[in-house]
Amino acid sequence: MSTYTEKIREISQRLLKECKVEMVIGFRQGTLPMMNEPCIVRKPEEVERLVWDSNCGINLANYLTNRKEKIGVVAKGCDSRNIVTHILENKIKREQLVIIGVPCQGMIDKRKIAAGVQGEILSVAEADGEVTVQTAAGAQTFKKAEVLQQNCSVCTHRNPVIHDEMVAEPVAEQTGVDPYADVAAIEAMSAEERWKFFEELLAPCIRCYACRNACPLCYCPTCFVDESKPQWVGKGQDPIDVRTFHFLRAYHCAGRCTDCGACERACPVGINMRLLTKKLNKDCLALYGWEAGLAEDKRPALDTYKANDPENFIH
Amino acid sequence: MENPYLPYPVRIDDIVVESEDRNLKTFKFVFLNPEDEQKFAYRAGQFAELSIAGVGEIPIGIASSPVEKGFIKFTVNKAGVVTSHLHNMQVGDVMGVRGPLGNWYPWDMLEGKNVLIVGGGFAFTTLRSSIIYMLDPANRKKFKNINVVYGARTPGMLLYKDELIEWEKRDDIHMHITVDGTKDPNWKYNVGFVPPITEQKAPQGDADSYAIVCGPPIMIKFTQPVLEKLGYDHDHIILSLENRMKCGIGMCGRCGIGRELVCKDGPVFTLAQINRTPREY
Amino acid sequence: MKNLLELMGIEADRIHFSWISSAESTKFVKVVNEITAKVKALGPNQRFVKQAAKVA
Amino acid sequence: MKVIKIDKNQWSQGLEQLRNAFRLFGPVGNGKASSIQELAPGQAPDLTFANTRLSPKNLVFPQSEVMLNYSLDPDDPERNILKEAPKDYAPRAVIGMRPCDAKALSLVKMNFDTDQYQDPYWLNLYNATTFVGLACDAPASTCFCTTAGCGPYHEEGLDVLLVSQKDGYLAKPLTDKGDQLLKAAGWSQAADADKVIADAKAAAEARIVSKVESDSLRAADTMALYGAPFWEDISFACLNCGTCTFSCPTCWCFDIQDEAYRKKGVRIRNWDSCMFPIFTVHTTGHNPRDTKLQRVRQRFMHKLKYFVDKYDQGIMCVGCGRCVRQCPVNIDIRRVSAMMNSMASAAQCAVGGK
Repeated sequence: MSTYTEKIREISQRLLKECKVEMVIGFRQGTLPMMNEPCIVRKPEEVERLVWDSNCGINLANYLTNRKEKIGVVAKGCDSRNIVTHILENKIKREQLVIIGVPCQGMIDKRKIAAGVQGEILSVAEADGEVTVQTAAGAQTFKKAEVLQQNCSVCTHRNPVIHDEMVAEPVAEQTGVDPYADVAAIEAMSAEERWKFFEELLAPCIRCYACRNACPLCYCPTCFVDESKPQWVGKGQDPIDVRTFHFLRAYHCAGRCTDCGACERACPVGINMRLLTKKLNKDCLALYGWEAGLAEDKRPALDTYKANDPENFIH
Repeated sequence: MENPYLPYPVRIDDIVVESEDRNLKTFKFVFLNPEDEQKFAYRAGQFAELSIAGVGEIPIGIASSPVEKGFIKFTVNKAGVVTSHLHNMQVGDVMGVRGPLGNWYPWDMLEGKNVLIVGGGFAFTTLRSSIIYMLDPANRKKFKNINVVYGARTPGMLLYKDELIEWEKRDDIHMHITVDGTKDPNWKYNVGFVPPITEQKAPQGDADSYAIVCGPPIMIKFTQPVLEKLGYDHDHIILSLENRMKCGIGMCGRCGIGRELVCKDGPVFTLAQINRTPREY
Repeated sequence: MKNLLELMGIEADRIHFSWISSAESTKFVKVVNEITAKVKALGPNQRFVKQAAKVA
Repeated sequence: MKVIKIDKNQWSQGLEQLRNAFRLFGPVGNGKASSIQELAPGQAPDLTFANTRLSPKNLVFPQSEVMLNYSLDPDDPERNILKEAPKDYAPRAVIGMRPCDAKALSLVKMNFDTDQYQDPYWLNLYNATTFVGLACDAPASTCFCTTAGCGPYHEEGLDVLLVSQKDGYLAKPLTDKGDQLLKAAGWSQAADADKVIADAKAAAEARIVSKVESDSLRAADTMALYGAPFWEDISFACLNCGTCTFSCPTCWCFDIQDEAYRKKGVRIRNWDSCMFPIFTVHTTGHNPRDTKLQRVRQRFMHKLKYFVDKYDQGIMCVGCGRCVRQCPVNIDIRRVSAMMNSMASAAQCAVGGK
């Protein structure tokens, strides 16, 4: 992975020196294991800050919304799909961007690692498809494939869909994965069980809105949960209000979500709210053959009408 | 332990439409429990939370004056959820008032001084309270010259018109009423924004003079250099700030500007104090 | 939206969509009767209903 | 008050005895995400945790809490009159919270218990609770309590300090309330353990290696820090979620909301966050802290400067490390404080060198 870092620095330095961009948005080394911090680099001599490894799960498209500058942005597959969505939704212009594409092999799920070791994690290193975790008790090694974020493990768009630069040759896309097995399992439950399932899933929610704010799709100037005229949803911890927030937020992402996993990754209490957005992704694919953010010249499924759109939900 | 979040129940006793656009109404409240009036002892410059069950609360400056007994008055601009609801309420309806809250204009410090009042728009409410207080026969001799510059967009937007006319007639207060513009040929007062009228009409500042300024941010911004030019020191310029508030008692945290809380340490600050504080209002 | 509500545990027979022209009075009566029968069979809805905030 | 020794075999028996006088709360191990919850009869607190994922501030400051209630029934003569909601302030005891979280409550108390106003909801719950702390012998690498005016054996805000031993606990009563709790549990075996505790404390403090640098902040110029050039760099990654503020034991901001349900209604308060844009927005739409930079700056300036100046009790942080561990984008208060502090100390050196 360190070759990725070198290449990102090299490209960024060139872009900044040649004044092709005013800034590069990428990641810098975090202060904790498995955490990198999105950052901005404005000067060629500052590119040494930039890093790349399997802890860059935050979606950088989120940091492009409504910016006016010329920007170089580091983008893995899902980031690039959200950049496409941003362009389609007029949140950024294509000509403002120099997209530094990163073929991605998946991001590490820090919760999986934490669950797999005893005690506090002191450091994490990765090499050759293996992740070595150091704790007070000693070192423990995992196969990277086994500790990927769930969305990465079923991802079929690892390579950037648009890019101006590439830091490496494209990687092989995964085949034969079933991205929607988890959703199908819930669909197979009874209504009663499903209600209960989500009740338990959402019970730890503290309404910090990290999921919403980590999501590149959630850029409304005033989110519906924050509206007071009218007030759509109660602001307290009542379980119905919490559920209403998650349900409507997911719905607002219908046909737009790339399952980048930023929401789940950002959640401080480990809620897999992706089960809601993924249901919509699954339906979009099944009903309209649509996956978000794959092409700049295609309008989103929920943005277009076709005579053959499925209408069997109409009584 | 007293519960500072529990409002006193009040009945709406009178509603007066103040402005031609009908967006400003003055509500007169009477306490349901007469003993609550004693507990609500206030000074000119303070505010209170108007509290409507099922809707919410809104901090509003007290427009009545401590020397007026038996009721309290608030002039409310229709803007958000609570104020819009309040504008639809009727005489006789019951709601709550919580307060008095915040500090007041520094009346002890102002004794024996000249007082210049500069007000704009519907921020004139606590200034009305102040003028009534100073003009009270028991208080008037405590202050030297009183000058008032008060402006609104049009004559129809001026608050408390009957009282303005009465004050105009008096010789112990100098009124300088102005409007941004008017088509009324009979308008006999000033025309122009508050800052230039202040520059023309207000007396010079000195060690014995204080200016109290209350109005929209843009008015405050342009009045400040005028007052400096007239010779008012920054610690002789007294401002009343507004910020979004909820608790009104310095606990919920949102109205903070630096270490000061507008609701509890303010809303009244001197310009000298504000200069040392981030301008987050 | 219907699909997502169903996923969250709202019974399928509670949510119905229809397309009825103002001229189709017979269809309107038929659809309304069918829907009310289905919803009545499910009984009063207890989900996504907030009687009072469940908080401290 | 003498240190009491609690043998292992007296532990659960004493806890059950406490239930006659107290509702018991304690850490409940839920994998690694332990939280402080009410303990069911027979359930013992899980005292093997590092620290709970969320701070126990919700014990005295629930995230959502009914303050007032009222009738909206047109036929009710008392309609529209707001009344105090009934509350249960029966004695409660928390068994095994960390000293940092107790110190945090004593900092927060300065906000809710003032000369002019007392917040009855916070104070009634606080006063109804006996706080039994568990000294911290295995701190996390993100713990920096010792430089945040706190420590693994810090006693401030606690009624009893428990020190874990091989064969049970040493319990150091710190207040009358704590003394009474130990008596109520039937724990009375006095022990001469001052040196044992002092040694354990020194060893635990030595294990805290992480630091927050804040020594120059008290004397620093507020407006210079406010106008510092580093805020864009610090705030860039911020998502403006409320994770840091909601997980922080010393954050207390709240919102007040009315909820009406047909013929009745409640006024409730909910935790709020200075990270949220609507926290400060005026009805006119004007927002004094409209940008992410302003909001992030507010959070750190409040914790590390405004609070320091206002109360002269150090920083509004106890070094629990929750915001460091839980921030989704790794904004680290230690790094921010170091930047603010070094700017402040450089400014002081420049003045001193003249």
